[in-house]
Amino acid sequence: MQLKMTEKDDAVILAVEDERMDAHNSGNLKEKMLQLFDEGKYQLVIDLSAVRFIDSSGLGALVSGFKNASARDGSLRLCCLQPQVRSMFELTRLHRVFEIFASLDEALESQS
Amino acid sequence: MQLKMTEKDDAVILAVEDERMDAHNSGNLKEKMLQLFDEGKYQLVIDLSAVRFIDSSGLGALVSGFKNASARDGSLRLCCLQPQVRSMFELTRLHRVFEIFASLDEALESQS
Amino acid sequence: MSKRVELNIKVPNQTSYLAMVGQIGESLAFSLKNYRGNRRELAYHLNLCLTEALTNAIYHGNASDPDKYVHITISASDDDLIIKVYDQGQGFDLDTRHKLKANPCDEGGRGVNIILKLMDDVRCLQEKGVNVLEMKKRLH
Amino acid sequence: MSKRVELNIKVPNQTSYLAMVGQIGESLAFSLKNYRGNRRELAYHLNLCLTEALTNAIYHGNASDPDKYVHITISASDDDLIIKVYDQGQGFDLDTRHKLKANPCDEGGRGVNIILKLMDDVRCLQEKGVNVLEMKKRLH
Ligand SMILES: Nc1ncnc2c1ncn2[C@@H]1O[C@H](COP(=O)(O)OP(=O)(O)O)[C@@H](O)[C@H]1O
Ligand SMILES: Nc1ncnc2c1ncn2[C@@H]1O[C@H](COP(=O)(O)OP(=O)(O)O)[C@@H](O)[C@H]1O
Repeated sequence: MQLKMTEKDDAVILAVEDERMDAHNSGNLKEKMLQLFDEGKYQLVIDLSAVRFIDSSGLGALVSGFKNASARDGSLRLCCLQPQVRSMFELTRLHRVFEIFASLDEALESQS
Repeated sequence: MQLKMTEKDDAVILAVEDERMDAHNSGNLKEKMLQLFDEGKYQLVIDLSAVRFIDSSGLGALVSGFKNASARDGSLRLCCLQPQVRSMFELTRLHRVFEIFASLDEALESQS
Repeated sequence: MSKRVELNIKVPNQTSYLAMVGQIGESLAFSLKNYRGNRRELAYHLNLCLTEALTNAIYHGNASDPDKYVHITISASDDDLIIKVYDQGQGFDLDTRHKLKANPCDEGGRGVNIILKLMDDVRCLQEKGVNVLEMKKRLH
Repeated sequence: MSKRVELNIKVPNQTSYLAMVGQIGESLAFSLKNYRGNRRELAYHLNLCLTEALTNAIYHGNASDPDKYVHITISASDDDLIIKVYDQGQGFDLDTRHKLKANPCDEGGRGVNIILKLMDDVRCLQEKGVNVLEMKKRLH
Protein backbone atom coordinates (compact mmCIF):
# COMPACT_ATOMS: atom_id res chain seq x y z
CA MET A 1 0.00 0.00 0.00
CA GLN A 2 1.21 3.46 -0.92
CA LEU A 3 1.01 5.70 2.15
CA LYS A 4 2.01 9.36 2.28
CA MET A 5 2.93 10.55 5.77
CA THR A 6 3.00 14.18 6.87
CA GLU A 7 3.17 15.64 10.40
CA LYS A 8 1.23 18.67 11.56
CA ASP A 9 1.81 19.79 15.17
CA ASP A 10 1.53 16.55 17.17
CA ALA A 11 -0.71 14.81 14.62
CA VAL A 12 0.46 12.37 11.97
CA ILE A 13 -1.52 12.37 8.73
CA LEU A 14 -1.45 9.16 6.74
CA ALA A 15 -2.89 9.53 3.25
CA VAL A 16 -3.76 6.20 1.63
CA GLU A 17 -2.75 6.51 -2.00
CA ASP A 18 -4.20 3.22 -3.29
CA GLU A 19 -7.67 3.18 -4.82
CA ARG A 20 -8.44 -0.10 -3.13
CA MET A 21 -8.13 -1.29 0.50
CA ASP A 22 -8.51 -5.05 0.85
CA ALA A 23 -6.82 -8.07 2.44
CA HIS A 24 -3.94 -7.72 0.00
CA ASN A 25 -2.72 -4.34 1.17
CA SER A 26 -4.44 -3.41 4.46
CA GLY A 27 -1.82 -5.21 6.53
CA ASN A 28 0.68 -2.50 5.51
CA LEU A 29 -1.48 0.23 7.00
CA LYS A 30 -1.88 -1.73 10.22
CA GLU A 31 1.89 -2.19 10.52
CA LYS A 32 2.61 1.44 9.75
CA MET A 33 0.22 2.50 12.52
CA LEU A 34 1.80 0.09 15.02
CA GLN A 35 5.19 1.53 14.16
CA LEU A 36 3.92 5.07 14.81
CA PHE A 37 2.48 3.98 18.17
CA ASP A 38 5.88 2.52 19.05
CA GLU A 39 7.44 5.89 18.27
CA GLY A 40 5.01 7.54 20.70
CA LYS A 41 2.79 9.07 18.01
CA TYR A 42 -0.79 8.59 19.13
CA GLN A 43 -2.70 11.27 17.19
CA LEU A 44 -3.47 9.87 13.74
CA VAL A 45 -5.55 11.24 10.90
CA ILE A 46 -6.19 8.86 8.02
CA ASP A 47 -6.94 10.66 4.77
CA LEU A 48 -9.02 8.34 2.57
CA SER A 49 -9.63 10.75 -0.32
CA ALA A 50 -7.98 8.47 -2.89
CA VAL A 51 -9.81 5.33 -1.75
CA ARG A 52 -12.59 4.20 -4.06
CA PHE A 53 -13.11 0.71 -2.56
CA ILE A 54 -12.79 -0.67 0.96
CA ASP A 55 -13.72 -4.14 2.21
CA SER A 56 -13.95 -5.72 5.67
CA SER A 57 -10.16 -6.18 5.85
CA GLY A 58 -9.61 -2.47 5.19
CA LEU A 59 -12.19 -1.60 7.83
CA GLY A 60 -10.51 -4.09 10.18
CA ALA A 61 -7.15 -2.35 9.79
CA LEU A 62 -8.77 0.98 10.69
CA VAL A 63 -10.50 -0.60 13.74
CA SER A 64 -7.13 -1.97 14.84
CA GLY A 65 -5.56 1.50 14.65
CA PHE A 66 -8.51 3.03 16.43
CA LYS A 67 -8.32 0.58 19.33
CA ASN A 68 -4.56 0.96 19.69
CA ALA A 69 -4.75 4.75 19.61
CA SER A 70 -7.58 4.80 22.15
CA ALA A 71 -5.69 2.44 24.48
CA ARG A 72 -2.86 5.02 24.53
CA ASP A 73 -5.19 7.99 25.08
CA GLY A 74 -4.59 8.98 21.49
CA SER A 75 -7.03 9.23 18.63
CA LEU A 76 -7.60 8.01 15.12
CA ARG A 77 -9.71 10.25 12.96
CA LEU A 78 -10.82 9.69 9.37
CA CYS A 79 -11.34 12.27 6.67
CA CYS A 80 -12.35 12.75 3.05
CA LEU A 81 -14.42 9.59 2.46
CA GLN A 82 -15.79 9.07 -1.04
CA PRO A 83 -19.56 8.38 -0.93
CA GLN A 84 -19.28 4.63 -1.57
CA VAL A 85 -16.61 4.27 1.10
CA ARG A 86 -18.78 6.24 3.52
CA SER A 87 -21.62 3.77 2.78
CA MET A 88 -19.42 0.92 3.95
CA PHE A 89 -19.09 2.51 7.39
CA GLU A 90 -22.85 2.78 7.55
CA LEU A 91 -23.43 -0.78 6.34
CA THR A 92 -21.19 -2.10 9.14
CA ARG A 93 -22.32 0.57 11.64
CA LEU A 94 -18.73 1.67 12.08
CA HIS A 95 -19.77 5.29 11.47
CA ARG A 96 -20.79 5.24 15.14
CA VAL A 97 -17.33 4.13 16.21
CA PHE A 98 -15.09 6.45 14.20
CA GLU A 99 -14.84 10.21 14.13
CA ILE A 100 -15.31 11.02 10.44
CA PHE A 101 -14.62 14.47 8.99
CA ALA A 102 -15.40 15.94 5.59
CA SER A 103 -12.00 17.59 5.19
CA LEU A 104 -8.47 17.21 6.47
CA ASP A 105 -8.61 20.68 8.05
CA GLU A 106 -11.73 19.81 10.03
CA ALA A 107 -10.09 16.60 11.23
CA LEU A 108 -6.99 18.49 12.37
CA GLU A 109 -8.94 21.26 14.08
CA SER A 110 -11.10 18.88 16.07
CA GLN A 111 -8.17 17.54 18.04
CA SER A 112 -9.00 17.61 21.71
CA MET B 1 -22.82 7.16 -27.29
CA GLN B 2 -23.12 10.41 -25.38
CA LEU B 3 -22.25 13.32 -27.66
CA LYS B 4 -22.25 16.98 -26.69
CA MET B 5 -22.71 19.32 -29.63
CA THR B 6 -21.81 23.00 -29.67
CA GLU B 7 -21.45 25.43 -32.59
CA LYS B 8 -18.74 28.05 -32.92
CA ASP B 9 -18.90 30.30 -36.01
CA ASP B 10 -19.38 27.81 -38.85
CA ALA B 11 -17.76 24.89 -37.04
CA VAL B 12 -19.62 22.17 -35.16
CA ILE B 13 -17.82 20.72 -32.13
CA LEU B 14 -18.81 17.18 -31.16
CA ALA B 15 -17.43 16.15 -27.77
CA VAL B 16 -17.51 12.39 -27.23
CA GLU B 17 -18.56 11.88 -23.62
CA ASP B 18 -18.05 8.11 -23.40
CA GLU B 19 -14.77 6.74 -22.09
CA ARG B 20 -14.80 4.01 -24.69
CA MET B 21 -15.29 4.05 -28.47
CA ASP B 22 -15.87 0.58 -29.92
CA ALA B 23 -18.21 -1.31 -32.25
CA HIS B 24 -21.01 -0.96 -29.70
CA ASN B 25 -21.26 2.83 -29.79
CA SER B 26 -19.24 4.19 -32.72
CA GLY B 27 -22.14 3.79 -35.14
CA ASN B 28 -23.91 6.64 -33.28
CA LEU B 29 -21.06 9.04 -34.00
CA LYS B 30 -21.07 8.05 -37.66
CA GLU B 31 -24.81 8.67 -37.92
CA LYS B 32 -24.59 11.99 -36.11
CA MET B 33 -21.92 13.16 -38.55
CA LEU B 34 -23.97 12.06 -41.56
CA GLN B 35 -26.90 14.02 -40.19
CA LEU B 36 -24.73 17.14 -39.83
CA PHE B 37 -23.50 16.74 -43.41
CA ASP B 38 -27.13 16.51 -44.55
CA GLU B 39 -27.78 19.81 -42.76
CA GLY B 40 -24.92 21.38 -44.71
CA LYS B 41 -22.49 21.47 -41.81
CA TYR B 42 -19.11 20.45 -43.16
CA GLN B 43 -16.64 21.86 -40.62
CA LEU B 44 -16.40 19.38 -37.74
CA VAL B 45 -14.16 19.27 -34.72
CA ILE B 46 -14.25 16.07 -32.67
CA ASP B 47 -13.18 16.59 -29.06
CA LEU B 48 -11.85 13.27 -27.71
CA SER B 49 -10.75 14.50 -24.28
CA ALA B 50 -13.04 12.08 -22.41
CA VAL B 51 -12.04 9.05 -24.48
CA ARG B 52 -9.72 6.64 -22.72
CA PHE B 53 -10.08 3.74 -25.18
CA ILE B 54 -10.61 3.54 -28.94
CA ASP B 55 -10.55 0.46 -31.17
CA SER B 56 -10.60 -0.04 -34.94
CA SER B 57 -14.37 0.56 -35.09
CA GLY B 58 -13.97 3.92 -33.37
CA LEU B 59 -11.16 4.83 -35.75
CA GLY B 60 -13.33 3.64 -38.65
CA ALA B 61 -16.15 6.00 -37.64
CA LEU B 62 -13.69 8.92 -37.61
CA VAL B 63 -12.32 7.90 -41.02
CA SER B 64 -15.88 7.81 -42.35
CA GLY B 65 -16.51 11.35 -41.09
CA PHE B 66 -13.20 12.54 -42.47
CA LYS B 67 -13.92 11.16 -45.94
CA ASN B 68 -17.43 12.57 -46.03
CA ALA B 69 -16.26 16.00 -44.87
CA SER B 70 -13.43 16.06 -47.42
CA ALA B 71 -15.78 15.03 -50.23
CA ARG B 72 -17.85 18.13 -49.42
CA ASP B 73 -14.83 20.46 -49.19
CA GLY B 74 -15.26 20.53 -45.45
CA SER B 75 -12.93 19.30 -42.74
CA LEU B 76 -12.85 16.98 -39.75
CA ARG B 77 -10.28 17.88 -37.13
CA LEU B 78 -9.52 16.04 -33.90
CA CYS B 79 -8.44 17.49 -30.59
CA CYS B 80 -7.48 16.63 -27.01
CA LEU B 81 -6.33 13.02 -27.46
CA GLN B 82 -5.26 11.16 -24.32
CA PRO B 83 -1.79 9.59 -24.78
CA GLN B 84 -3.06 6.03 -25.22
CA VAL B 85 -5.64 7.16 -27.78
CA ARG B 86 -2.93 9.12 -29.61
CA SER B 87 -0.87 5.90 -29.75
CA MET B 88 -3.68 4.17 -31.60
CA PHE B 89 -3.45 6.73 -34.41
CA GLU B 90 0.27 6.05 -34.64
CA LEU B 91 -0.16 2.27 -34.54
CA THR B 92 -2.55 2.44 -37.49
CA ARG B 93 -0.67 5.34 -39.17
CA LEU B 94 -3.85 7.40 -39.12
CA HIS B 95 -1.93 10.29 -37.53
CA ARG B 96 -0.83 11.05 -41.10
CA VAL B 97 -4.41 11.21 -42.30
CA PHE B 98 -6.04 13.34 -39.62
CA GLU B 99 -5.30 16.86 -38.47
CA ILE B 100 -4.80 16.42 -34.72
CA PHE B 101 -4.63 19.37 -32.30
CA ALA B 102 -3.62 19.54 -28.66
CA SER B 103 -6.49 21.80 -27.66
CA LEU B 104 -9.95 22.74 -28.86
CA ASP B 105 -8.85 26.36 -29.36
CA GLU B 106 -6.01 25.33 -31.62
CA ALA B 107 -8.36 23.14 -33.64
CA LEU B 108 -10.83 26.02 -34.05
CA GLU B 109 -8.15 28.57 -34.96
CA SER B 110 -6.63 26.38 -37.66
CA GLN B 111 -9.72 26.50 -39.82
CA SER B 112 -8.75 27.35 -43.32
CA MET C 1 -35.75 -16.56 -20.70
CA SER C 2 -33.01 -14.04 -21.19
CA LYS C 3 -29.53 -15.05 -22.29
CA ARG C 4 -26.85 -15.63 -19.67
CA VAL C 5 -23.30 -14.45 -19.35
CA GLU C 6 -21.11 -17.15 -17.82
CA LEU C 7 -17.73 -16.50 -16.24
CA ASN C 8 -15.43 -19.15 -14.90
CA ILE C 9 -12.32 -17.99 -13.08
CA LYS C 10 -9.49 -19.97 -11.53
CA VAL C 11 -6.85 -18.09 -9.55
CA PRO C 12 -3.90 -19.17 -7.42
CA ASN C 13 -4.58 -18.90 -3.67
CA GLN C 14 -3.16 -15.39 -3.36
CA THR C 15 -4.65 -12.08 -2.32
CA SER C 16 -2.98 -10.33 -5.26
CA TYR C 17 -5.91 -11.56 -7.39
CA LEU C 18 -8.60 -9.95 -5.24
CA ALA C 19 -8.58 -6.72 -7.24
CA MET C 20 -8.93 -8.51 -10.57
CA VAL C 21 -11.82 -10.70 -9.45
CA GLY C 22 -13.58 -7.77 -7.77
CA GLN C 23 -13.22 -5.67 -10.89
CA ILE C 24 -14.69 -8.41 -13.04
CA GLY C 25 -17.79 -8.10 -10.87
CA GLU C 26 -17.83 -4.34 -11.43
CA SER C 27 -17.47 -4.68 -15.20
CA LEU C 28 -20.27 -7.23 -15.25
CA ALA C 29 -22.58 -4.83 -13.40
CA PHE C 30 -22.00 -2.19 -16.07
CA SER C 31 -22.68 -4.65 -18.91
CA LEU C 32 -26.04 -5.93 -17.63
CA LYS C 33 -28.81 -4.80 -19.86
CA ASN C 34 -32.17 -3.62 -18.54
CA TYR C 35 -30.91 -3.14 -14.98
CA ARG C 36 -32.95 -0.35 -13.48
CA GLY C 37 -31.29 0.02 -10.10
CA ASN C 38 -28.20 2.04 -9.22
CA ARG C 39 -25.49 0.47 -11.34
CA ARG C 40 -22.58 2.01 -9.48
CA GLU C 41 -23.94 0.63 -6.25
CA LEU C 42 -24.49 -2.82 -7.77
CA ALA C 43 -20.92 -2.69 -9.13
CA TYR C 44 -19.54 -1.91 -5.67
CA HIS C 45 -21.61 -4.66 -4.05
CA LEU C 46 -20.51 -7.32 -6.54
CA ASN C 47 -16.88 -6.23 -6.19
CA LEU C 48 -17.28 -6.40 -2.41
CA CYS C 49 -19.02 -9.78 -2.16
CA LEU C 50 -16.54 -11.36 -4.57
CA THR C 51 -13.65 -9.86 -2.60
CA GLU C 52 -15.01 -11.04 0.78
CA ALA C 53 -15.78 -14.55 -0.44
CA LEU C 54 -12.42 -14.92 -2.18
CA THR C 55 -10.55 -13.62 0.89
CA ASN C 56 -12.31 -16.22 3.05
CA ALA C 57 -11.62 -18.98 0.54
CA ILE C 58 -7.92 -18.05 0.53
CA TYR C 59 -7.47 -17.74 4.30
CA HIS C 60 -10.07 -20.07 5.80
CA GLY C 61 -10.96 -22.62 3.12
CA ASN C 62 -7.49 -23.03 1.61
CA ALA C 63 -5.67 -22.14 4.84
CA SER C 64 -3.34 -19.70 3.00
CA ASP C 65 -1.70 -22.60 1.12
CA PRO C 66 -0.04 -20.94 -1.91
CA ASP C 67 -0.23 -24.16 -3.93
CA LYS C 68 -4.02 -24.28 -3.84
CA TYR C 69 -6.46 -22.56 -6.16
CA VAL C 70 -9.80 -20.83 -5.81
CA HIS C 71 -12.42 -21.37 -8.45
CA ILE C 72 -15.17 -18.82 -9.03
CA THR C 73 -18.18 -18.99 -11.32
CA ILE C 74 -20.52 -16.14 -12.12
CA SER C 75 -23.70 -16.60 -14.09
CA ALA C 76 -25.85 -13.60 -14.89
CA SER C 77 -29.01 -12.88 -16.81
CA ASP C 78 -31.23 -9.82 -16.81
CA ASP C 79 -33.14 -11.39 -13.94
CA ASP C 80 -30.61 -12.74 -11.52
CA LEU C 81 -27.00 -13.36 -10.73
CA ILE C 82 -25.40 -16.42 -9.17
CA ILE C 83 -21.85 -16.38 -7.82
CA LYS C 84 -20.13 -19.52 -6.56
CA VAL C 85 -16.76 -19.57 -4.84
CA TYR C 86 -15.13 -23.01 -4.51
CA ASP C 87 -12.24 -23.73 -2.17
CA GLN C 88 -10.40 -26.86 -1.09
CA GLY C 89 -11.45 -26.61 2.57
CA GLN C 90 -14.07 -28.15 4.85
CA GLY C 91 -16.70 -25.46 4.61
CA PHE C 92 -18.49 -23.94 7.57
CA ASP C 93 -21.90 -23.55 9.08
CA LEU C 94 -23.32 -20.29 7.90
CA ASP C 95 -26.28 -20.43 10.30
CA THR C 96 -24.44 -20.77 13.59
CA ARG C 97 -21.76 -18.36 12.46
CA HIS C 98 -23.88 -15.45 11.45
CA LYS C 99 -25.98 -15.62 14.59
CA LEU C 100 -22.94 -14.76 16.71
CA LYS C 101 -23.40 -11.08 17.39
CA ALA C 102 -20.32 -9.17 16.25
CA ASN C 103 -18.77 -6.67 18.65
CA PRO C 104 -18.56 -3.31 16.86
CA CYS C 105 -14.92 -3.04 17.90
CA ASP C 106 -13.76 -6.45 16.66
CA GLU C 107 -11.15 -6.30 13.98
CA GLY C 108 -12.54 -9.19 11.95
CA GLY C 109 -15.79 -11.06 11.53
CA ARG C 110 -17.54 -8.67 9.15
CA GLY C 111 -17.08 -10.45 5.82
CA VAL C 112 -19.88 -13.00 5.92
CA ASN C 113 -22.28 -10.51 7.48
CA ILE C 114 -21.64 -8.09 4.64
CA ILE C 115 -22.38 -10.83 2.09
CA LEU C 116 -25.58 -11.79 3.93
CA LYS C 117 -26.74 -8.16 3.93
CA LEU C 118 -26.09 -7.54 0.23
CA MET C 119 -27.09 -10.83 -1.37
CA ASP C 120 -30.58 -12.32 -1.49
CA ASP C 121 -29.73 -15.95 -0.88
CA VAL C 122 -26.45 -17.28 0.53
CA ARG C 123 -25.58 -20.93 1.15
CA CYS C 124 -22.48 -22.83 2.07
CA LEU C 125 -22.69 -26.32 0.55
CA GLN C 126 -20.72 -29.21 -0.91
CA GLU C 127 -20.73 -29.88 -4.66
CA LYS C 128 -19.08 -33.22 -5.50
CA GLY C 129 -17.15 -33.03 -2.27
CA VAL C 130 -15.94 -29.49 -2.89
CA ASN C 131 -16.85 -26.65 -0.55
CA VAL C 132 -18.77 -23.84 -2.22
CA LEU C 133 -20.21 -20.56 -1.05
CA GLU C 134 -23.19 -19.77 -3.26
CA MET C 135 -24.56 -16.24 -3.45
CA LYS C 136 -27.65 -15.25 -5.40
CA LYS C 137 -28.98 -11.81 -6.18
CA ARG C 138 -32.22 -10.84 -7.89
CA LEU C 139 -31.77 -8.03 -10.35
CA HIS C 140 -35.26 -6.53 -10.18
CA MET D 1 6.64 -23.33 -13.71
CA SER D 2 4.64 -20.41 -12.42
CA LYS D 3 0.98 -20.75 -11.52
CA ARG D 4 -1.65 -19.87 -14.09
CA VAL D 5 -4.78 -17.75 -13.92
CA GLU D 6 -7.53 -19.22 -16.08
CA LEU D 7 -10.56 -17.30 -17.27
CA ASN D 8 -13.39 -18.75 -19.24
CA ILE D 9 -16.05 -16.37 -20.52
CA LYS D 10 -19.23 -17.01 -22.46
CA VAL D 11 -21.21 -14.04 -23.70
CA PRO D 12 -24.26 -13.64 -25.93
CA ASN D 13 -23.38 -12.49 -29.46
CA GLN D 14 -23.86 -8.80 -28.68
CA THR D 15 -21.53 -5.82 -28.78
CA SER D 16 -22.80 -4.64 -25.40
CA TYR D 17 -20.37 -7.13 -23.83
CA LEU D 18 -17.27 -5.72 -25.53
CA ALA D 19 -16.52 -3.32 -22.68
CA MET D 20 -16.78 -6.03 -20.02
CA VAL D 21 -14.52 -8.46 -21.84
CA GLY D 22 -12.00 -5.74 -22.66
CA GLN D 23 -11.92 -4.61 -19.05
CA ILE D 24 -11.30 -8.13 -17.85
CA GLY D 25 -8.13 -8.02 -19.96
CA GLU D 26 -7.15 -4.72 -18.33
CA SER D 27 -7.73 -6.04 -14.82
CA LEU D 28 -5.69 -9.12 -15.62
CA ALA D 29 -2.76 -6.96 -16.78
CA PHE D 30 -2.76 -5.17 -13.44
CA SER D 31 -2.84 -8.44 -11.47
CA LEU D 32 0.12 -10.10 -13.21
CA LYS D 33 3.03 -10.41 -10.85
CA ASN D 34 6.61 -9.79 -11.90
CA TYR D 35 5.66 -8.01 -15.10
CA ARG D 36 8.42 -5.50 -15.81
CA GLY D 37 7.02 -3.78 -18.87
CA ASN D 38 4.60 -0.88 -19.02
CA ARG D 39 1.50 -2.24 -17.33
CA ARG D 40 -0.86 0.48 -18.55
CA GLU D 41 0.24 -0.22 -22.09
CA LEU D 42 -0.21 -3.98 -21.66
CA ALA D 43 -3.65 -3.32 -20.19
CA TYR D 44 -4.66 -1.25 -23.21
CA HIS D 45 -3.30 -3.84 -25.64
CA LEU D 46 -5.15 -6.75 -24.00
CA ASN D 47 -8.36 -4.70 -23.87
CA LEU D 48 -7.87 -3.87 -27.55
CA CYS D 49 -7.05 -7.37 -28.84
CA LEU D 50 -9.95 -8.87 -26.89
CA THR D 51 -12.27 -6.17 -28.24
CA GLU D 52 -11.12 -6.63 -31.85
CA ALA D 53 -11.34 -10.42 -31.73
CA LEU D 54 -14.75 -10.40 -30.04
CA THR D 55 -16.10 -7.84 -32.52
CA ASN D 56 -14.98 -10.05 -35.42
CA ALA D 57 -16.46 -13.16 -33.78
CA ILE D 58 -19.79 -11.34 -33.36
CA TYR D 59 -20.02 -9.85 -36.86
CA HIS D 60 -18.06 -12.22 -39.09
CA GLY D 61 -17.94 -15.58 -37.29
CA ASN D 62 -21.43 -15.51 -35.83
CA ALA D 63 -22.86 -13.30 -38.59
CA SER D 64 -24.55 -11.00 -36.03
CA ASP D 65 -26.94 -13.79 -35.00
CA PRO D 66 -28.21 -12.71 -31.57
CA ASP D 67 -28.95 -16.31 -30.56
CA LYS D 68 -25.33 -17.38 -30.83
CA TYR D 69 -22.60 -17.07 -28.20
CA VAL D 70 -18.93 -16.22 -28.18
CA HIS D 71 -16.64 -18.17 -25.93
CA ILE D 72 -13.35 -16.68 -24.75
CA THR D 73 -10.58 -18.29 -22.71
CA ILE D 74 -7.61 -16.50 -21.21
CA SER D 75 -4.73 -18.32 -19.59
CA ALA D 76 -1.91 -16.32 -18.04
CA SER D 77 1.25 -17.04 -16.11
CA ASP D 78 4.19 -14.78 -15.31
CA ASP D 79 5.73 -15.88 -18.61
CA ASP D 80 3.03 -15.78 -21.20
CA LEU D 81 -0.57 -15.19 -22.00
CA ILE D 82 -2.86 -17.15 -24.32
CA ILE D 83 -6.22 -15.81 -25.45
CA LYS D 84 -8.65 -17.88 -27.50
CA VAL D 85 -11.85 -16.58 -29.03
CA TYR D 86 -14.29 -19.22 -30.28
CA ASP D 87 -17.18 -18.48 -32.60
CA GLN D 88 -19.73 -20.58 -34.48
CA GLY D 89 -18.51 -19.56 -37.93
CA GLN D 90 -16.29 -20.99 -40.67
CA GLY D 91 -13.05 -19.26 -39.75
CA PHE D 92 -10.81 -17.47 -42.23
CA ASP D 93 -7.36 -17.54 -43.68
CA LEU D 94 -5.17 -15.24 -41.65
CA ASP D 95 -2.29 -15.43 -44.12
CA THR D 96 -4.02 -14.35 -47.28
CA ARG D 97 -6.06 -11.78 -45.42
CA HIS D 98 -3.29 -9.88 -43.70
CA LYS D 99 -1.19 -9.69 -46.84
CA LEU D 100 -3.79 -7.50 -48.48
CA LYS D 101 -2.40 -4.03 -48.08
CA ALA D 102 -4.94 -1.81 -46.35
CA ASN D 103 -5.69 1.59 -47.83
CA PRO D 104 -5.12 4.24 -45.12
CA CYS D 105 -8.52 5.72 -45.87
CA ASP D 106 -10.54 2.52 -45.67
CA GLU D 107 -13.14 2.54 -42.95
CA GLY D 108 -12.62 -1.06 -41.90
CA GLY D 109 -10.00 -3.74 -42.16
CA ARG D 110 -7.77 -2.68 -39.27
CA GLY D 111 -8.79 -5.18 -36.57
CA VAL D 112 -6.73 -8.21 -37.52
CA ASN D 113 -3.71 -6.07 -38.39
CA ILE D 114 -3.81 -4.51 -34.93
CA ILE D 115 -3.91 -7.96 -33.34
CA LEU D 116 -1.00 -9.12 -35.51
CA LYS D 117 1.06 -6.08 -34.47
CA LEU D 118 0.44 -6.40 -30.75
CA MET D 119 0.51 -10.17 -30.21
CA ASP D 120 3.50 -12.46 -30.68
CA ASP D 121 1.76 -15.41 -32.28
CA VAL D 122 -1.71 -15.40 -33.89
CA ARG D 123 -3.46 -18.34 -35.51
CA CYS D 124 -6.89 -19.07 -36.82
CA LEU D 125 -7.64 -22.77 -36.37
CA GLN D 126 -10.35 -25.34 -35.73
CA GLU D 127 -10.65 -27.05 -32.35
CA LYS D 128 -13.12 -29.96 -32.44
CA GLY D 129 -14.80 -28.33 -35.42
CA VAL D 130 -15.10 -24.95 -33.75
CA ASN D 131 -13.41 -21.88 -35.19
CA VAL D 132 -10.93 -20.27 -32.83
CA LEU D 133 -8.63 -17.28 -33.07
CA GLU D 134 -5.64 -17.96 -30.84
CA MET D 135 -3.40 -15.10 -29.70
CA LYS D 136 -0.24 -15.56 -27.66
CA LYS D 137 1.91 -12.96 -25.97
CA ARG D 138 5.22 -13.41 -24.16
CA LEU D 139 5.41 -11.40 -20.98
CA HIS D 140 9.15 -10.87 -20.84
N1 LIG E 1 -14.54 -20.48 2.88
C1 LIG E 1 -14.56 -20.73 4.20
N2 LIG E 1 -14.12 -21.91 4.67
C2 LIG E 1 -14.13 -22.18 6.00
N3 LIG E 1 -14.58 -21.30 6.92
C3 LIG E 1 -15.02 -20.09 6.52
C4 LIG E 1 -15.04 -19.74 5.14
N4 LIG E 1 -15.55 -18.51 5.05
C5 LIG E 1 -15.83 -18.09 6.29
N5 LIG E 1 -15.52 -19.04 7.19
C6 LIG E 1 -15.71 -18.96 8.68
O1 LIG E 1 -16.59 -17.90 8.97
C7 LIG E 1 -15.95 -16.98 9.86
C8 LIG E 1 -16.43 -15.57 9.63
O2 LIG E 1 -15.94 -15.07 8.39
P1 LIG E 1 -15.94 -13.50 8.16
O3 LIG E 1 -17.26 -12.94 8.55
O4 LIG E 1 -15.50 -13.25 6.75
O5 LIG E 1 -14.86 -12.90 9.16
P2 LIG E 1 -13.31 -13.22 9.33
O6 LIG E 1 -12.82 -13.82 8.05
O7 LIG E 1 -12.72 -11.88 9.61
O8 LIG E 1 -13.21 -14.14 10.49
C9 LIG E 1 -14.47 -17.17 9.66
O9 LIG E 1 -13.70 -16.77 10.77
C10 LIG E 1 -14.40 -18.66 9.38
O10 LIG E 1 -14.41 -19.39 10.58
N1 LIG F 1 -13.94 -14.60 -36.54
C1 LIG F 1 -13.92 -14.47 -37.90
N2 LIG F 1 -14.61 -15.32 -38.68
C2 LIG F 1 -14.61 -15.17 -40.04
N3 LIG F 1 -13.93 -14.21 -40.69
C3 LIG F 1 -13.22 -13.33 -39.96
C4 LIG F 1 -13.16 -13.42 -38.53
N4 LIG F 1 -12.35 -12.41 -38.09
C5 LIG F 1 -11.94 -11.75 -39.19
N5 LIG F 1 -12.44 -12.27 -40.31
C6 LIG F 1 -12.20 -11.84 -41.71
O1 LIG F 1 -11.07 -10.99 -41.74
C7 LIG F 1 -11.42 -9.72 -42.30
C8 LIG F 1 -10.60 -8.61 -41.66
O2 LIG F 1 -10.98 -8.39 -40.33
P1 LIG F 1 -10.60 -7.00 -39.64
O3 LIG F 1 -9.16 -6.72 -39.91
O4 LIG F 1 -10.99 -7.06 -38.20
O5 LIG F 1 -11.43 -5.88 -40.39
P2 LIG F 1 -13.01 -5.74 -40.58
O6 LIG F 1 -13.68 -6.53 -39.51
O7 LIG F 1 -13.22 -4.26 -40.43
O8 LIG F 1 -13.29 -6.23 -41.98
C9 LIG F 1 -12.91 -9.59 -42.09
O9 LIG F 1 -13.50 -8.71 -42.99
C10 LIG F 1 -13.36 -11.03 -42.26
O10 LIG F 1 -13.50 -11.35 -43.62
